[in-house]
Formats: sequence, structure tokens, C-alpha cells
Amino acid sequence: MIYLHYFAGLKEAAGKPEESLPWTSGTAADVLQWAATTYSNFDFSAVQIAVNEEYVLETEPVKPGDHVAFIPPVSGG
Amino acid sequence: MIYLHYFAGLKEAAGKPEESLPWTSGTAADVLQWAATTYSNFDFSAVQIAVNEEYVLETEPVKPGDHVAFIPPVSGG
Amino acid sequence: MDVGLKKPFEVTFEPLEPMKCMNYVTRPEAGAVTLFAGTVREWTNGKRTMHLEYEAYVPMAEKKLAEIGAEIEKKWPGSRVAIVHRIGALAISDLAVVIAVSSPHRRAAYEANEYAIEQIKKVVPIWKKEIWEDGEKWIGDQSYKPGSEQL
Amino acid sequence: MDVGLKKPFEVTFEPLEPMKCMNYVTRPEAGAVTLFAGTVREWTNGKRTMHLEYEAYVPMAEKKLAEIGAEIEKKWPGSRVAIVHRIGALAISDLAVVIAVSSPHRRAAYEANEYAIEQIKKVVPIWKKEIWEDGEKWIGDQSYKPGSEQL
Repeated sequence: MIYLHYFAGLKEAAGKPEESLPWTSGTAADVLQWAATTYSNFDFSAVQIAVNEEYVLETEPVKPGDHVAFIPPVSGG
Repeated sequence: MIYLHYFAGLKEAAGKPEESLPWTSGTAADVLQWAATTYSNFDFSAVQIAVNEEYVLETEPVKPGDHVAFIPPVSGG
Repeated sequence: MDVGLKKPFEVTFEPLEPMKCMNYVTRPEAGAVTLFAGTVREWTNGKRTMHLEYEAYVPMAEKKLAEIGAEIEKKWPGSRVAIVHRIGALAISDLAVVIAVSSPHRRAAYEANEYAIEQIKKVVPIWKKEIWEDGEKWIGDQSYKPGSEQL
Repeated sequence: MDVGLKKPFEVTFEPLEPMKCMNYVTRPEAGAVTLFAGTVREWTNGKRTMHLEYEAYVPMAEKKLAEIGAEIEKKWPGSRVAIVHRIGALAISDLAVVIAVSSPHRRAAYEANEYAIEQIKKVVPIWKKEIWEDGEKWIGDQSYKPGSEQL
């Protein structure tokens, strides 16, 4: 199981702030692929991925228990 | 009569914050000359002159009733 | 009684209190304190913002704010930093972010403060939604710039 | 009740209140507020400052502060400025000067604020005397830099 976190427009597109997903092994790119397929109404092209609150490359392995957050372009400040 | 204003080290050298001086006509340079002679224990080399709260050149005429201030290098902030 | 800043890098729903940030960074070794406040701006290019909503990935955002602070304290020796960001619904002129930096010398205090806001706008997972009279939009494309404080 | 800033360019014997300056410049058109506070620094190059004394040619100093503010509001359109300077005896960490600048955009707010302190240190008739354990001195040669906020 991994835990997915959605924010801003993606949270609205998904209709929820978080969900869990059965998981054995894979990379951040695999998780992104799953989300992009599941929430095809959202444009993931500029989204960064954070695993356990740290930005990662798409090649980063994702292990069961990890928290994966999709980070649309930020606009704080 | 003109009114002279002293600050910081010059105020201490003069032993007073201000004084008046009989005056008919002259320039800022003349006032400076008078002060430098009178308070020869103070170094006037870096002092600027303000007449009626505005910096002036030494060639500026000084008229009776004017306020002349000697402005040592400032150190506010 | 001023209870002071709860933590120097915080994301909060509460109204921001700039003096708490300022007091946190002020100390005898410092001669200069700079403070930046990003406030909600009403008009941008003729478009009127009614209010803003900020959302954050709170634990990661606080971690990133702390990293920015640590980087600054290393890059500008003798500096101390506090950064607080508000989330939730904000009205016009409300404070969205407050950055306080102290330093022995003023140049560093200005530079480090500006560096902080630039980094925040790049890496801290916080998002802003603008609500106008006729619609709303999550802001994320940094080339698109209505409302609040901008480049 | 916050009675607000008495006047936006003031030289005063009273402790400075940064929030009054900040509130004075904050308004719906502004998205950024920068605040600078020059504080009394204890240690400089191993020499310990006990306290400072500031003196001013008050009417001219307030006039010059207002001129600096007017120049900034012209040079950085849409900005608003407040500057207050304390005089008299100041203790370590006391605020000597507070400068608040608001602007629609942050770059201008930083730039204008730094411009203000640079101008103050050049043209505003205010003097600082440092009091150490073993002596005192009016500071005026800007190349000589112990205590308070410096270049």
C-alpha cells in the first residue's frame, strides 16, 4: 500500500485530498502514470513528485508505506 | 542677528547647542570662518552648512534672521 | 504577554503576527533586521480579487521553509531567519507570508530576505486560488501573475 | 486601540513601533511590504557597546526624511513610505530606525527600502554617540564602523 496526496487543482479533479493504492514495487514514474490515467481530466505535465516529503526524480523507487505527493507548480508567497 | 545651531561633537566643543550672532550680511563661508575661529578646538574640515534647514554651498548669502546649522558627518540609521 | 513565536518555520491558519517573527530574530549581535510581508492585493491589471485561498502540503512546506532558513544562515553567517506562511481564506490586505531576517550588517539582511521569498515561490508546496467576482482559479503558472505579491 | 502613526516621517524620543509603520503603508493596491529595522548592536570587532545616544537637528531631519520618502514614491510608482528614527539614549537591541515601504511588486519594495537607508546615512542630520566601557565617541566618519547597523 502507498499513500497518495493531492493538492490544489488536482485535489479538485480527484475529488479527494488523499487515497491509498495497493503497491508492491515500482518507480515514481509508475505512480504518476497511474494517476494520469485515473485522473485524465487533470494536466500532469508540470507536476513534480515528492516521496515522503522530498522532491524526487521519476526514476526514484517507491516502496510500500511511502507517501507520494503530486506537486503542481507552487504559488505561495 | 543670525541663529547658529551646533550638534554632536561641535555642540560639546562649543559648550552650547545654539547661539545668536550680530549680522548684517555675508556668506555661509563667513559664518563658517567665524565658528572655526571661535571654536578652534573642533575640526570643521568635514562640516557641511545648512541655512534654514537646507544644505547650501559656502557661497550662499546669509541674511539677518537666518538659521545656520553646522552639520558634521551624519551617522544616523 | 507576548508568548513569542511557536516555531520559526510555520504554516498556519492563524493571522500572522510580524512582530513575533521580528522579535525572534532580533538579538545583540544583529544590527539589522529586514522583514518582508506578502499581502493580498485587490487589483491586478484591472481584475478585482475578492479574496484568496491558500492550501499547503503542511509537513513538507514547513520542512522546506526550515531548509531555506538553514541555507540562509549558512550562506550569510550571523544571520537568523523566521518564516511563517498563512493558509486558508485570506481577505484583501491580509498577510500571506512574513519573512524576518537579522544580520550584523544590513546588506546581508536585505539579500537574504529576498533570497527567501524567491526560494519560497520556487520550492515550497503552497498553492493560491484567486477568487474574482466572476470565477476562480488555482494559480500555478508563475508567468501568469494576477493578485497577491508577484515577481 | 492602535492610534496609528502620528506622522509618516518622524524623529522621536519614544520607542519605535514597527507595526504602526507597516500598517501605515499597507493598502489594497500593495502586494509587498518591506520593513527595515536598524538595531543597536552590542559587539563590533571585539569592542562592546554599552549603549548609544542619538541626536538630531529635528526639523531638518524630518524634512529630509520626508524628501527621501517623496523621492521614493516618485522613483518607484505605487510605493508608499514611512520612516521613523529614534533619538536619545538607546540600549542594546533597541530600534534606532524603522523604514516601511509598500509596493505592488516585491522587487521595488526591497530596492526602495534599501535606497531609503542609504540616503538616511548620507543626508539626514542625525548623529550617533557610542558609549563603551572605557570611553565614548561621536560617530561621523562613515569609514569607521563599530556598533549599530553598518555598511
